[in-house]
Amino acid sequence: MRPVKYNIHPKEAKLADSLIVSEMPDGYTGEGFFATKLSDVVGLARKNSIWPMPFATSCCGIEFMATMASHYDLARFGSERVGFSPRQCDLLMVMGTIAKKMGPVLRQVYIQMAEPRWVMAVGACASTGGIFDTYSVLQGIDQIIPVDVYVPGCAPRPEAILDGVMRIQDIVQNESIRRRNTDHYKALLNSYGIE
Amino acid sequence: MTFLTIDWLFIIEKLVLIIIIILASLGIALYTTFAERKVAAILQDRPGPNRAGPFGLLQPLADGVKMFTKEEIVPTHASKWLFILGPGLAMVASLMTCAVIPWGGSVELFDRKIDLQVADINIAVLYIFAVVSLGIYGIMIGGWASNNKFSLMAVLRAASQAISYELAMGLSLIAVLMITGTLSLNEMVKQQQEGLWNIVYQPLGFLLFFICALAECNRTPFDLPEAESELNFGYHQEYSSMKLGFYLFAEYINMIMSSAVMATLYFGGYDIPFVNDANLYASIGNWAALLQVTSILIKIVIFIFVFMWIRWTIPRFRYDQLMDLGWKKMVPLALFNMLVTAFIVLLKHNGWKF
Amino acid sequence: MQTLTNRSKQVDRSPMNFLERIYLWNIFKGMFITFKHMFKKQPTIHYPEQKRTFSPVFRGLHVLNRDEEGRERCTACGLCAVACPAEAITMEAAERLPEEENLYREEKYAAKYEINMLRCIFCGLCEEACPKDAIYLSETLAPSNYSRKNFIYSKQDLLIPNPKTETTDLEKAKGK
Amino acid sequence: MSDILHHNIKLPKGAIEKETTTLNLGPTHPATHGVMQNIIELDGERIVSAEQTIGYIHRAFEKLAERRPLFQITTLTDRLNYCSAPLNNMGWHLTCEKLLGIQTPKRVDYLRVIIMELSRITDHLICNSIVGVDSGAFTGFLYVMQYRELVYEIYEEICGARLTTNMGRIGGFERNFNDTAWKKLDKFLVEFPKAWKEFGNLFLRNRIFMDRLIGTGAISAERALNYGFTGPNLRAAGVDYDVRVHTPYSSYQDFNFTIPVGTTGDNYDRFLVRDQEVWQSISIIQQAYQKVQEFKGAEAEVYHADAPEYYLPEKELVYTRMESLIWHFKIVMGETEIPKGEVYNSIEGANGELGFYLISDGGRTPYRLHFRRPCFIYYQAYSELTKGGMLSDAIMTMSSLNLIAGELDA
Amino acid sequence: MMALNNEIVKQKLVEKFGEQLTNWEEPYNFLTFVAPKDLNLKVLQFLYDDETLKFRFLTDLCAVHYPDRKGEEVAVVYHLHNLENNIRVRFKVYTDAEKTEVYTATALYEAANWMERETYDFFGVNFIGHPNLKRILNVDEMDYFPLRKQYPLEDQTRVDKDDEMFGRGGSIL
Repeated sequence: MRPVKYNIHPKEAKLADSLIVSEMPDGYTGEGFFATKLSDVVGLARKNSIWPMPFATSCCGIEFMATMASHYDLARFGSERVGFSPRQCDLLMVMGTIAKKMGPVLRQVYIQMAEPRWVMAVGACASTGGIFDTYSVLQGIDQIIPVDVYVPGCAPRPEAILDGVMRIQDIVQNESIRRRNTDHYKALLNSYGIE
Repeated sequence: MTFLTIDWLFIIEKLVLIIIIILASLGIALYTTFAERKVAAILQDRPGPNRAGPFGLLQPLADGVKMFTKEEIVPTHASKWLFILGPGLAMVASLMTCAVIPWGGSVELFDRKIDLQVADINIAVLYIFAVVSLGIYGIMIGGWASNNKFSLMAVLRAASQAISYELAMGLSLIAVLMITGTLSLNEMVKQQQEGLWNIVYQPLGFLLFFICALAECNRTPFDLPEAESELNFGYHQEYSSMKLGFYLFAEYINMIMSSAVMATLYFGGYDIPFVNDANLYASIGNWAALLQVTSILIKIVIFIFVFMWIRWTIPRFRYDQLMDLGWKKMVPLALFNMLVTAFIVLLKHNGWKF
Repeated sequence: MQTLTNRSKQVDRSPMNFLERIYLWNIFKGMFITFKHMFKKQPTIHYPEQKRTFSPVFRGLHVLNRDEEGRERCTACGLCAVACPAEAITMEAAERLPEEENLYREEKYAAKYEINMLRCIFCGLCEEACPKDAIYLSETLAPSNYSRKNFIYSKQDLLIPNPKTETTDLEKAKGK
Repeated sequence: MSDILHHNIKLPKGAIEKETTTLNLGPTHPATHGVMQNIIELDGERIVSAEQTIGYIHRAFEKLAERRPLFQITTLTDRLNYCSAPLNNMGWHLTCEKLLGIQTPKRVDYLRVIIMELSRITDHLICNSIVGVDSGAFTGFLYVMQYRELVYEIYEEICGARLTTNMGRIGGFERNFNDTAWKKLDKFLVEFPKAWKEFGNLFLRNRIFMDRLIGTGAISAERALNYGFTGPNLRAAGVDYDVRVHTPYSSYQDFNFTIPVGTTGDNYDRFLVRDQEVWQSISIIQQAYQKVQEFKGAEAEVYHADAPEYYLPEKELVYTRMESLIWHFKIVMGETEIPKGEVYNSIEGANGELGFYLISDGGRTPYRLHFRRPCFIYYQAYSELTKGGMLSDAIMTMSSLNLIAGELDA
Repeated sequence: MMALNNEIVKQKLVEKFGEQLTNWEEPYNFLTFVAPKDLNLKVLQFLYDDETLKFRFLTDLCAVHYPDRKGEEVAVVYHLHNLENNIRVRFKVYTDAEKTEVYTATALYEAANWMERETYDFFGVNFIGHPNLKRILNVDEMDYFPLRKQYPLEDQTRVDKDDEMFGRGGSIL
């Protein structure tokens, strides 16, 4: 018998840790009142219209199907228009093991996406390699592309994937519309060798 | 020509009408996208978008704003101007259709009798056919300019599909034209207001027309140009941002317009069923026009629902089967329908009673 | 090809009859089915407002157990780390000092106990391997996070509330 | 004509003479659900030739298995064919039991049969509904997915996870099925047949769907055997080879079921065979359920074999008794006696004969473990299956073969 | 028709090949033997063609690396199946790790194509006559054969694991 039912110290995600929000310098005051308001409205709109591009390679892709299906229904978040064309999507959901052979493909897909774009690493394999600590598996996709949200689990339950989507929504909502033009963002991409 | 001969009020009136109709079409198209998602969801036992605003009603606005603020990508090897022209053409062509559709009778404002139709031209049906064919150019140009093999294949499919099904569509329509004896949509509606709806005379013709309309709008089971499991969104695969939005919009406006055309041709247009419209005008005046507009809108909504219902139920054809159906089944059936109708019309002209 | 067993049964591949050949009949049938579903009850779970109750053996976030007196049960034997297929558990053992008897149950204890939740595959083998009633999985879902470093759960994040001093928290953890 | 073009326009060399288009399907193409690349030569819409590249999620299972003790390999098998993870788990356990010489009690066998058939259902259900999705009808997929969710809830009651279950242990199950699990199974057995019938109504006799599948991707029985087809794909070609009948394991001989076979081996046959196999599985589950309920008294509580060297002792005993504690340590550390030898064991996986070739040198881990992965073997036939067909047929063939990337790439 | 069993299969094979086939075993009732590597195709052909044996289904083909057996480090293992009589046979050929040359079975079994490519990919077994012998699962640039025992399993780039803990230079194990 288990002593307790819940772990009451799950680590809450703090926006300050995110790649997108964290390297914004303090006192970035270039935006006036109007721009801030616009930013808010755009953020709100984007938040509710995140079209995912499922880069589903293995097990987690099956759980993504479950997330899409009637029981959990990703559509509630406005995200059911799944696209397989990187141009049209906002969120790259990397689900499943990314082997070293697949790495360049994934990178290419990321580069082809239109800004603003976000990346979610779903599951242990995509995030760190999981149990596949082997010669052929990439130990985390953050080695080749910047990742915004990591979802633990192998495979994560649909609830966990939805949780990840909501974390993405948090980022999207709080991101300034000008951010993608800043030097900080360019520096971030450059650190991954992406122009 | 002097300025004095121009009826300025007429121009203002038409401009206002055009703006209203275009805005309304856009608005309806916006919410058709939402309706599609909701209908799909409800048919599939799930709630659908419900977190953006009350019941998710702000969902299309969110999509719109997002698309406007997304990066515009023109692929490196694409033909730049054609790439931009494609979605624009598709959008314009689909909006042009609404010029000839009679949305209602007429209203009397400021002592003027204003027809709720932008242009009551006497070749409205031909005009629609011409404009619809133009819409295909939007798809073709866009897909070709993308310099992507999937897009190219999609475009080839779209073009051949449009040609084959337009033929059957035209043939099935000729039967209606023979009955009504006019090419003006307004005139057709008037005839249907007085007599029975054309669907009663032309059930087979309507079925053929409906199937062709599905094909013209690239809706399942004829959505080969954008079959996502084969061609991965097909012709608009390389498009991002609002150019993509234009394509998606054009598709939904096409749907609305073909529903409106179907309603006008076969279901009495703005005719309110079981009510004598002339009497209605006499009793409540301008409000009757409003009721008529509501009537055609309801018909459109029903058609759109059926479009969606079909889309989320049945699988799509294969390319050769699609052609097979078009040329070997639809065209002969339409011809048959035309001949039978012609025969009956001929007999009627010669004094036979039915 | 001769049949290998006597249990084979041909599948029904009868040719289409007339109604099936003209497309419409089965399309209407299909449309009727989908139409019926419009009035069916939706099985959707509106996460996050609504949550499913998990089974009592659900494999979520780990917890480290304490005994009735609030002492940590883990003795840093390392069996969980050995059993872990993902090699996500790291620990450092230390000898218990005499004055720490109220903190640790055994003479040896885990000075450092970390689980990398991003490596972890929630297979439950650590729970099974523990001979000291010390590590369990719980029904809490591992939450997602923005940064990889936030997935290292240290001992403090894993330990259950002390039944002596943190009784309210313990009740909460027990789900009452 | 080509000469004129050559003078004016710069085209890649040989582009005109070739007269075919090279189309690159994958690795991220939606129809490859998972990851493989098909380089297809198209003449118009007809496929002239196809070549495949795989290995995009090669994860080195076999190397990994050489470093993991037997019980940890269960977690690897989960990720082989993730649509039917418990089936793989049990296949692995049966292999280990064969090596270690463990006899499982009847009740364990029947419980295993229930779980294995449930996972066969989930696999066939996904495959068939994905055929529907790829043909453009998305809705049927969502209807049956609701019932997969019910199966997952049953798994969750038994092992605590949904997809990658790590269910069962060498010698049996980690715990007995609880009442909730049985209740959920009852519910599933009542509701699922209706839904599956409805799914059949939606697709089976729909002419558009039939036209898409009939005659496409066909393979003869001889070719299928030569290509090493097994499972539903082989049976669709007309060969009634089923490991459950040929080499019964886990007491499959006690059950009464038929083997659905097709005639032409085309996509429609594959679809029908899977459809019928689901009905057979339902019947097997019902029989097994009945048999499980016939156990009375102490027998009704049995959920693992009596093999103290390999099956972990009760937790209570570990805390209190020294002997159990020692066994516990030995098993977890992998220091129990594992016989030397080599064993090949196969089960009827959802996609065909799933074989485990295990060579043990008596050490803690297998010396070599090779998985016979049905997907990997039959996917080679893909170019032959698609040649001469249309692009859309190739998509349907791909999904009706049921390609599971995890199994394909190991 | 007489039921086929391991005895008959063995007898037939011995009749045909005599002393060349060695190490007859039956672990878990699975007939196993070793053939010289030059003979593998002949044995396969015989098993395939013989009217009573009819082993026409190639269940599996893989390799095993035994670094300790000098001169015959890599064993290629064939699993064959006679579906009609439901009997299986396994045979191995041993080859040198430096000069791994084994005849391909692709002419007999289409199924062998990818299995041999996989074996080549993992163990570097050079199948003579194979139509398309190149790496299948790993990247083409890979310059070693990863499943040979001397190569490490782990990816060396990961940073989130403490090697000390998991038997890689540490104290446990």
